[in-house]
Amino acid sequence: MQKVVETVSTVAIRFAGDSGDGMQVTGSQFTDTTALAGNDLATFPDFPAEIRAPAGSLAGVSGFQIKFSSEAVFTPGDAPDVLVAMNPAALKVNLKDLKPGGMLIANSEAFTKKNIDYAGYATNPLEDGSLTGFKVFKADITGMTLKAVEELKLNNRHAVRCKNFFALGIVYWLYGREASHTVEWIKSKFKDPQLCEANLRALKAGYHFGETAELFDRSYEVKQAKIAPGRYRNISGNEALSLGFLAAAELSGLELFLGSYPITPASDILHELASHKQLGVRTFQAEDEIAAVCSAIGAAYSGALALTTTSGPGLALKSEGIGLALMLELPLVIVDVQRAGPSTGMPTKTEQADLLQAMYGRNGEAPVAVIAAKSPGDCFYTAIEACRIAVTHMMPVILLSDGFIANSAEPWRIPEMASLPKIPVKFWTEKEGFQPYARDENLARPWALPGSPGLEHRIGGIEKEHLTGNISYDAANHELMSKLRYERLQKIADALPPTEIEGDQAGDLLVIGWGDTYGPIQAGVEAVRKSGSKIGHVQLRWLNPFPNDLEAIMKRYKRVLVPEINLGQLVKLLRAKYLVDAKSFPKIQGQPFKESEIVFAIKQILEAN
Amino acid sequence: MQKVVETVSTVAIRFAGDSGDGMQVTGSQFTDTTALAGNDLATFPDFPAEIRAPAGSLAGVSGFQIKFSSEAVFTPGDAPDVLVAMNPAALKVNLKDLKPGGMLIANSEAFTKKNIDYAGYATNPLEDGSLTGFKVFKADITGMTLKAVEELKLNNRHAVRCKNFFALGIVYWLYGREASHTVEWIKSKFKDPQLCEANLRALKAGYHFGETAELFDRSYEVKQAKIAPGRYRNISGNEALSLGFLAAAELSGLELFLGSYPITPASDILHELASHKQLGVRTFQAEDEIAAVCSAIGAAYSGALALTTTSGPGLALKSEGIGLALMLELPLVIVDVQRAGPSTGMPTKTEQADLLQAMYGRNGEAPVAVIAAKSPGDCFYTAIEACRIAVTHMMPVILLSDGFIANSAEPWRIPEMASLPKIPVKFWTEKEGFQPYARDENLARPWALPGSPGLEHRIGGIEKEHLTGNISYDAANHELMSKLRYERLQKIADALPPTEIEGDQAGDLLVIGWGDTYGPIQAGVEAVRKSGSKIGHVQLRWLNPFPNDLEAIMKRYKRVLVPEINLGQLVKLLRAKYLVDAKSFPKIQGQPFKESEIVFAIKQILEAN
Amino acid sequence: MRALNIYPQFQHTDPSTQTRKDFVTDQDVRWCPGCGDYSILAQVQRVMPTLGIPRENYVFVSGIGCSSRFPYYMETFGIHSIHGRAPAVATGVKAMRPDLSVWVVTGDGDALSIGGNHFMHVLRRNVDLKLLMFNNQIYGLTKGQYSPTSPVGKKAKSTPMGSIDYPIDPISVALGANGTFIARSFDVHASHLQNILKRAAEHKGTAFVEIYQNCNIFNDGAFSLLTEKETKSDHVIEIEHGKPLRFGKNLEKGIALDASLTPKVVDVASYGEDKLFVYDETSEIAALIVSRLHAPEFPVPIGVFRAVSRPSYDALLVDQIDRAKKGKRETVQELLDDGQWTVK
Amino acid sequence: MRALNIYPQFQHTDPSTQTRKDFVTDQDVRWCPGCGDYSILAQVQRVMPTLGIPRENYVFVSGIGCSSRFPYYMETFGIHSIHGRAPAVATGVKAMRPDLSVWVVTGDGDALSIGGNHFMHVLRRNVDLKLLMFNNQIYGLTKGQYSPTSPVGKKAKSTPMGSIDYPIDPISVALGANGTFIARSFDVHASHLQNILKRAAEHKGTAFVEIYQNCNIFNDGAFSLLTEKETKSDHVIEIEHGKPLRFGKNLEKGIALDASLTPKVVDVASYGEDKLFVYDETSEIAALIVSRLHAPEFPVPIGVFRAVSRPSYDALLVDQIDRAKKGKRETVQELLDDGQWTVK
Ligand SMILES: Cc1ncc(C[n+]2csc(CCOP(=O)(O)OP(=O)(O)O)c2C)c(N)n1
Ligand SMILES: Cc1ncc(C[n+]2csc(CCOP(=O)(O)OP(=O)(O)O)c2C)c(N)n1
Ligand code: SF4
Ligand code: SF4
Ligand SMILES: [Mg+2]
Ligand SMILES: [Mg+2]
Repeated sequence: MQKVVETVSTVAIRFAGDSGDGMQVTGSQFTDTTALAGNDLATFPDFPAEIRAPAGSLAGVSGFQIKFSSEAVFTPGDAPDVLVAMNPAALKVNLKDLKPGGMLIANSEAFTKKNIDYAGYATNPLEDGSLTGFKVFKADITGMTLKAVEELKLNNRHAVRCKNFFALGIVYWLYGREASHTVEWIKSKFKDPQLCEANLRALKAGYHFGETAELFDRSYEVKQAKIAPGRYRNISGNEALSLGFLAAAELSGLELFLGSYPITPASDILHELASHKQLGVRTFQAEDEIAAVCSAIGAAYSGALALTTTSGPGLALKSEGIGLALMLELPLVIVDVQRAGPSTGMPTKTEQADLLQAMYGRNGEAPVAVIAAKSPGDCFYTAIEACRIAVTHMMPVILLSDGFIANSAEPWRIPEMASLPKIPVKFWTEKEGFQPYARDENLARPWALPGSPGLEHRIGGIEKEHLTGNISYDAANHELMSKLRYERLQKIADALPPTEIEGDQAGDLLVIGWGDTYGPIQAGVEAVRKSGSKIGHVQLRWLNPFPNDLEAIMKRYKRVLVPEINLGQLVKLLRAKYLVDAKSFPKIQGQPFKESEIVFAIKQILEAN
Repeated sequence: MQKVVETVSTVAIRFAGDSGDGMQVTGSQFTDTTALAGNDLATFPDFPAEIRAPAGSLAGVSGFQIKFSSEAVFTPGDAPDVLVAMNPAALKVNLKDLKPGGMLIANSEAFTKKNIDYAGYATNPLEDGSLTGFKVFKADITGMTLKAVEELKLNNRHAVRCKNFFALGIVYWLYGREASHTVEWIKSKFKDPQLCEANLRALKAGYHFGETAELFDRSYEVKQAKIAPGRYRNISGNEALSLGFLAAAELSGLELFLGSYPITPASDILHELASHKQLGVRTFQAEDEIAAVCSAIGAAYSGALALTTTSGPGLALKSEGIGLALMLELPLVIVDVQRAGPSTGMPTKTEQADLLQAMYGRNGEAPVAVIAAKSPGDCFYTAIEACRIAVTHMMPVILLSDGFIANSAEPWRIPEMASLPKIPVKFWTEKEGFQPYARDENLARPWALPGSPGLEHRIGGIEKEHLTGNISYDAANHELMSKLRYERLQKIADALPPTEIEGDQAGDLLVIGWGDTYGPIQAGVEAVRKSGSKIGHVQLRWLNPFPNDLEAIMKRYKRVLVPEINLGQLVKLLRAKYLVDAKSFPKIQGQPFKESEIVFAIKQILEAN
Repeated sequence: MRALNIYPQFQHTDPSTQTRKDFVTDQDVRWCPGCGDYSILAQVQRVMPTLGIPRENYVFVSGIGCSSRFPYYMETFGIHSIHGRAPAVATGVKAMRPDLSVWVVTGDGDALSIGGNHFMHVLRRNVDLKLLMFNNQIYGLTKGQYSPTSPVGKKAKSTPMGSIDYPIDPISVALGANGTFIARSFDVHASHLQNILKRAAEHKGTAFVEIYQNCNIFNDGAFSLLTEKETKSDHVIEIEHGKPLRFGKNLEKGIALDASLTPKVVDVASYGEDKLFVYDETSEIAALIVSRLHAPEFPVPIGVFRAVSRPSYDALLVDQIDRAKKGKRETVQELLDDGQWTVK
Repeated sequence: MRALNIYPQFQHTDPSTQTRKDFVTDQDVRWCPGCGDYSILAQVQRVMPTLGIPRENYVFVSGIGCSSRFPYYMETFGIHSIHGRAPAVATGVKAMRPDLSVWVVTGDGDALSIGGNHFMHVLRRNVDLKLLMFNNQIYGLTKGQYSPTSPVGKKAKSTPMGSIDYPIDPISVALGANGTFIARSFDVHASHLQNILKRAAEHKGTAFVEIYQNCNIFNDGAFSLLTEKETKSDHVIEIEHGKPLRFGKNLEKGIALDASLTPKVVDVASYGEDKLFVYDETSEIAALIVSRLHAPEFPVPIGVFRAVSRPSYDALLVDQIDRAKKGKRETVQELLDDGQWTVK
């Protein structure tokens, strides 16, 4: 049978299975291959909370969604067009999201009585007619995988484990993808030649099955997107942060120090940086978050490009330490990869509800710089920017990322190190004129390293006298220093480039976002602009200080909308500072926004007179 | 010589000396006696940061100011009418505050070359004509004290130490005070009969000196104030908090538990409560603030009226624990006796800059109730209110006091325990219908104590399912629970009495304050109202939630002014929530407002356009 | 004085009617299949009904980690608190309610990394609670970083070149903090673990039990030398009060001290049983010496290292309150009235 | 690879020219008159110039407390950090800059109450820094609450009926954490303290020195038995490597172990000098035994309890970096390029 090839512009696929089923690998292999094929894309991995939940349980379902297109892609997609469900639990958890009429590829063998019960189905959904709204393709993926690797005489556990590549093979065929990247990957990944061969056979068998079986009458083609020429790679937010810090170290000439305590979803930055000791990176897995931030303070004092990485509960523990860093006026970057809170919350789910903690979570008037990354690739530049500000302004900078950005990957244009601006750092070396709390044009005090003869001095968390840094309880001095600590932030704002507005530069509505809402807002704004409304979109990188031009920009629009994955935090800051009637559009479900939600919110505010 | 007695309505006196000179005792004795004499009064003790700074140093100067009057007194006074300076350093530090033409009583013997140098004077200020603007009374207080106690043959150190009572004696005479209260106090305080006698003699000698020496040509009379009849006592903020918690325990029938770690200026609450084990109070000096709050959480779970007390840096450390308490929905009162920050800051100085930390210093959307005391005596009622809300709403409540309220004392009408409303507490006991996260009309969950058969259940910091409290990662449930945690606060607001407005009920200006700004704002508002402006004053007890009627109240005035001992925190909350152009009047000097500063701010805002 | 007594009184469950099943919750156990935590849970659920304590009087408090999910699986009262702080939470429970049987469940990271300070302080205060530390020498929940008990050289996610942190020995730390009951057992050694749990339960004061636990996902086989049939008898020694230290398949080997008090492994037959080191669980020195025996040079001791009696914190607290109540009898009103004067 | 070297190079001060005065700052010393801290400061300022280290290469890091004001009085680099965290700050300093001589100054509350965890971890990691703990058995700066080293029954501001917390013995805790250098001295015993400070300075790794210090305001006389002329020789014993344990005015008394390894005080003449316990600072068991000698039953040991060598954390860290640099030589650009494809 000669099958039809249909051309489509955009497809969203979700791979879903047991956490042991290798869905994350499947997803990222499909991502890499799709990127190589020249599509634009965005991804969303969704892990279970458990390390290994019981096989077949709802709690153990692991998902990976990718949207790819010949057009620009802003989000991983609201409702997937295709759902690959490796077992009943995966179907149960994910079916509600599948687009009406969408394609469901189900691993029929996994729909055993036991698994069906376990997933909470009364009857087999593949048989009971409940899936009539979808294009259902039942394939005995497990069985066919076992057959494909039969000759290799693997034990059953190992053989069954190859089934994700069988599924990937099917999807590769469906979308006309080249398998070669994955073939290379399998070869490099599986040291055991038997396992390697088995996975290769499963992949091939899956592809072949798609091609030959009567199940599918057509395959699809997604044409190359118009992508700026250059060198690309896939990058996740945590990778990009790690690389950004390595780059900042190189650009500044400083040695990198990371003091950290593991916590989901920030740990990967520690893992990544720990593996680059060849670049002189010193990573210190501290006994807790307090020691982590304090060790970084000690390192900063000693001349390091000092970092500490954590998530919300860890940021709470670092509060006192960050206050100290602020008083010591030392450069320090604190990364908070936010997760759903409060308290332990939902560690594997995303949220952006630590903004106010970052702003105010310290005793006293304790302003620090706050900056947020808006996408995985943007993490790289945000990391460099945070480091630049920290060392040129001698100040702690809190960098906010989140679980979604951290774990999802996007194709990213690789920058050339040689073309990135250097980060100028100058240590104070002169005995003459040295005062520990004298200030330069940025109101930054001198960075004078231990080991510098004649520059011996003491700093501490007690209020200090202007210029000398000696302990001072003087009333006027305290007011002066308190205000200086705010003015120091203003110096950052004064040096920022004009704020970038996407969409319309004036008009009906300005949508202001920060962090991971970038993609959905962009998509939503573009969608509604098509119907004629004049809408601008500002994704704020700087949250403290705000850019100087923000007030004027807001005034150019009739309304301001602030979608956030929290119950309204940035919106509070904007309203308080500018007395602008910015409206909050909150969502707090441990999930990023969908394009449709943003569209809804925009329409709602535009319609409300 | 028959001396004149002049009647005056209001006097402010500052006693200043070395920290070893006993100025705090002198001040509080004068306070007690003045209260007994029926004046209204307010006090301000100002300690040095050091435990024992070197004698004669500027850093070691300790001061105590009292304002007393036949009229209502709101503040300890801006510029004292009388300064008692026990040495040159005390003069140096305090002279700048003395009212022009004010009275200076200087212990002339202490003006030795050494002390004068040490205080940084080039020449003896008592001799060099630099004090011409003041009424200077030089008295050899030390010498006369030594003479008065000569017969007792004390060693010199002990003898010299009596000189504060000599000084007190002078001032007693000057203001026609009865010495009998102090006589009784000395008798009960000094167990050693020699020392007791010496201090009594010094007191008497000082009084006698005033009466007979030619130095003073007149004494003063301050008539009784119109004070509501009743039983009174002096009370400091920390005492009042301690007593308030004891009262709340009695009113609720709950056992009191305090988990705390010492920190200035909160430690006294721990000391006070530790000394009342006879009332069943359990105090636990924990290894750190984190253990302190966590032990209180454990105690709350077990049925205690649970407290934890600290100051700003400690509140920072408790951030994560408070987040847990919030998720567990357990009653817990967290007291923050604020001090000047950030970081270690100025531990002995006051500030109210932890409001935003109290509001937002936790990861995730983590709202807790926040309440503030406005005066020493008000601490008692605020403590009871905090406990009432904590147990009836099953929620952590942060109670804000500060160093000024904590340490200053005021005459306070003693309440009758029998007439205070009980705090109703009902533990859940029924197996039937028990669900750990079911909610009552306040949206409070049941308080089910360990030891209750059939009520076994588990709670934790992970997001929990509505009603059952089981772990849940469900998206809609997280949104529901996040919003419920906010609605729970609204329930508090719904039950609040109408907000009290002092001064005009509508008009030109509403001054909104919180915490220790109460007195100065009251004084300032009254002063300006006399000139005809219509000014209202609201001192907010509830900061989270705000009272429901606040918005309507603000609308009744043309302008809103918010004086705070910080760089503008409440003002941010008001502007963000109500979009009202409230103006901040910040002061951040480690000192409370002066009446004149408030007057200045009010006039400024009234005159602006 | 205190007018109200609002605390409910209950008719307690008859402990003798309780069975293992009464301690099982309806929640799915979410550990990885094969995790050592399952066996520990089973032993605890077996021992609890035998202790003569009504189910409702148990409180299980945990921190954060795989091990700290434990309370969800125990049909008792429970708090799953925050990382490292369970001892502090449990101290509050016990200080308020000495009538309860309070158990802390924690991991090597939870107890000794972030929670090390609370661990030390609860032991020195001797709060009457039972502290079970599941030591898998790894951070399980955060997916495999080395922990404070991981050996030097351990390659884990955060130590690709191997750990350079000298490990903490939990028993040594507990002895340094002057803990009154200190013991060690294994996840898979069911009967031994049950015995140790019973002894811990009987102890008045902080009972610390280190339980070696296999994390088959991130640190599989960390204790295989001690658990595998072929090797275990040569690498594990059961210490018992009043008995000489012997081990080996036929107890043919023993531990003796040389002149400089250094322990050495000896052949019992040739060395003489009477010259072996005889264990005394009330002797701090004995505990200190034995605590320093580490594999592979020495067999790893399991059993009760130390059991001595010292008043517990909660008992002393109650005692102070009782004494205070007998002493001065001020009411809140009297305290309020202190220093009063009357304005008419 | 790394193109820039922006770190300044200096001509260092010749250490042989340094005197005590070079280590004195212009700040007024703000301890109470009579405080034991003065003597400690004086000894430190005497020892520093003798160590062959240029002044600018010293960093003093402290927490919060009276003791923690120390750095302000040392004309070296210094950080007065936050309560309890000095070891963590100092670890960061040393990890970055192994060339510096890093000293931590802390109090009994700072190090063992809020900071107990960092204390334990810095010792077990053996970071090369010197940790001086001024133990006055009280919270000085916060005006007199009992501390973790205060004895049971101590009446202080927060314990009007006496403390019920069994105290922590810092030396025992340090041994439990496997510290490599552990010693004790006194504020007023100038020559002894100087010697101990020198030994600490020479040690590679964490050198912990407990210094008994009199707080004459809130805990006056806590150590008077050990410092008063009449009593000290009967209540203090100086331990020295290789020497038998002897004390008393004429060294007439000694310490020996009985059969159960329990130490006892003996009369040297009648018992026999050769049967005394001979101290070995490299023996963990010896340190453990001697660390448990407490007054008044036993004389209180001062001197070096333990001095053994183990690679320091910072040395191991540098070693890993050096090895990594010799191994794979990726640049940042190469890392960025990983997995690249080209769009034309
Ligand atoms: C404040 C805070 N920091 C970090 C974490 C992340 N975290 C959770 S469990 C854990 C360590 C778990 O190790 P362990 O205590 O040994 O327990 P196991 O999972 O091995 O049983 C960490 C670092 C957290 N939840 N909270
Ligand atoms: C986070 C925090 N908690 C509490 C305090 C208050 N505090 C300052 S020093 C101190 C204890 C001091 O005792 P110690 O360490 O023994 O030092 P000493 O003053 O006796 O030398 C305390 C509780 C603080 N500064 N910071
Ligand atoms: S990760 Fe390890 S410790 Fe955690 S549940 Fe799985 S096997 Fe057990
Ligand atoms: S309070 Fe005690 S420790 Fe602190 S300076 Fe005074 S005497 Fe020294
Ligand atoms: Mg573990
Ligand atoms: Mg101390």
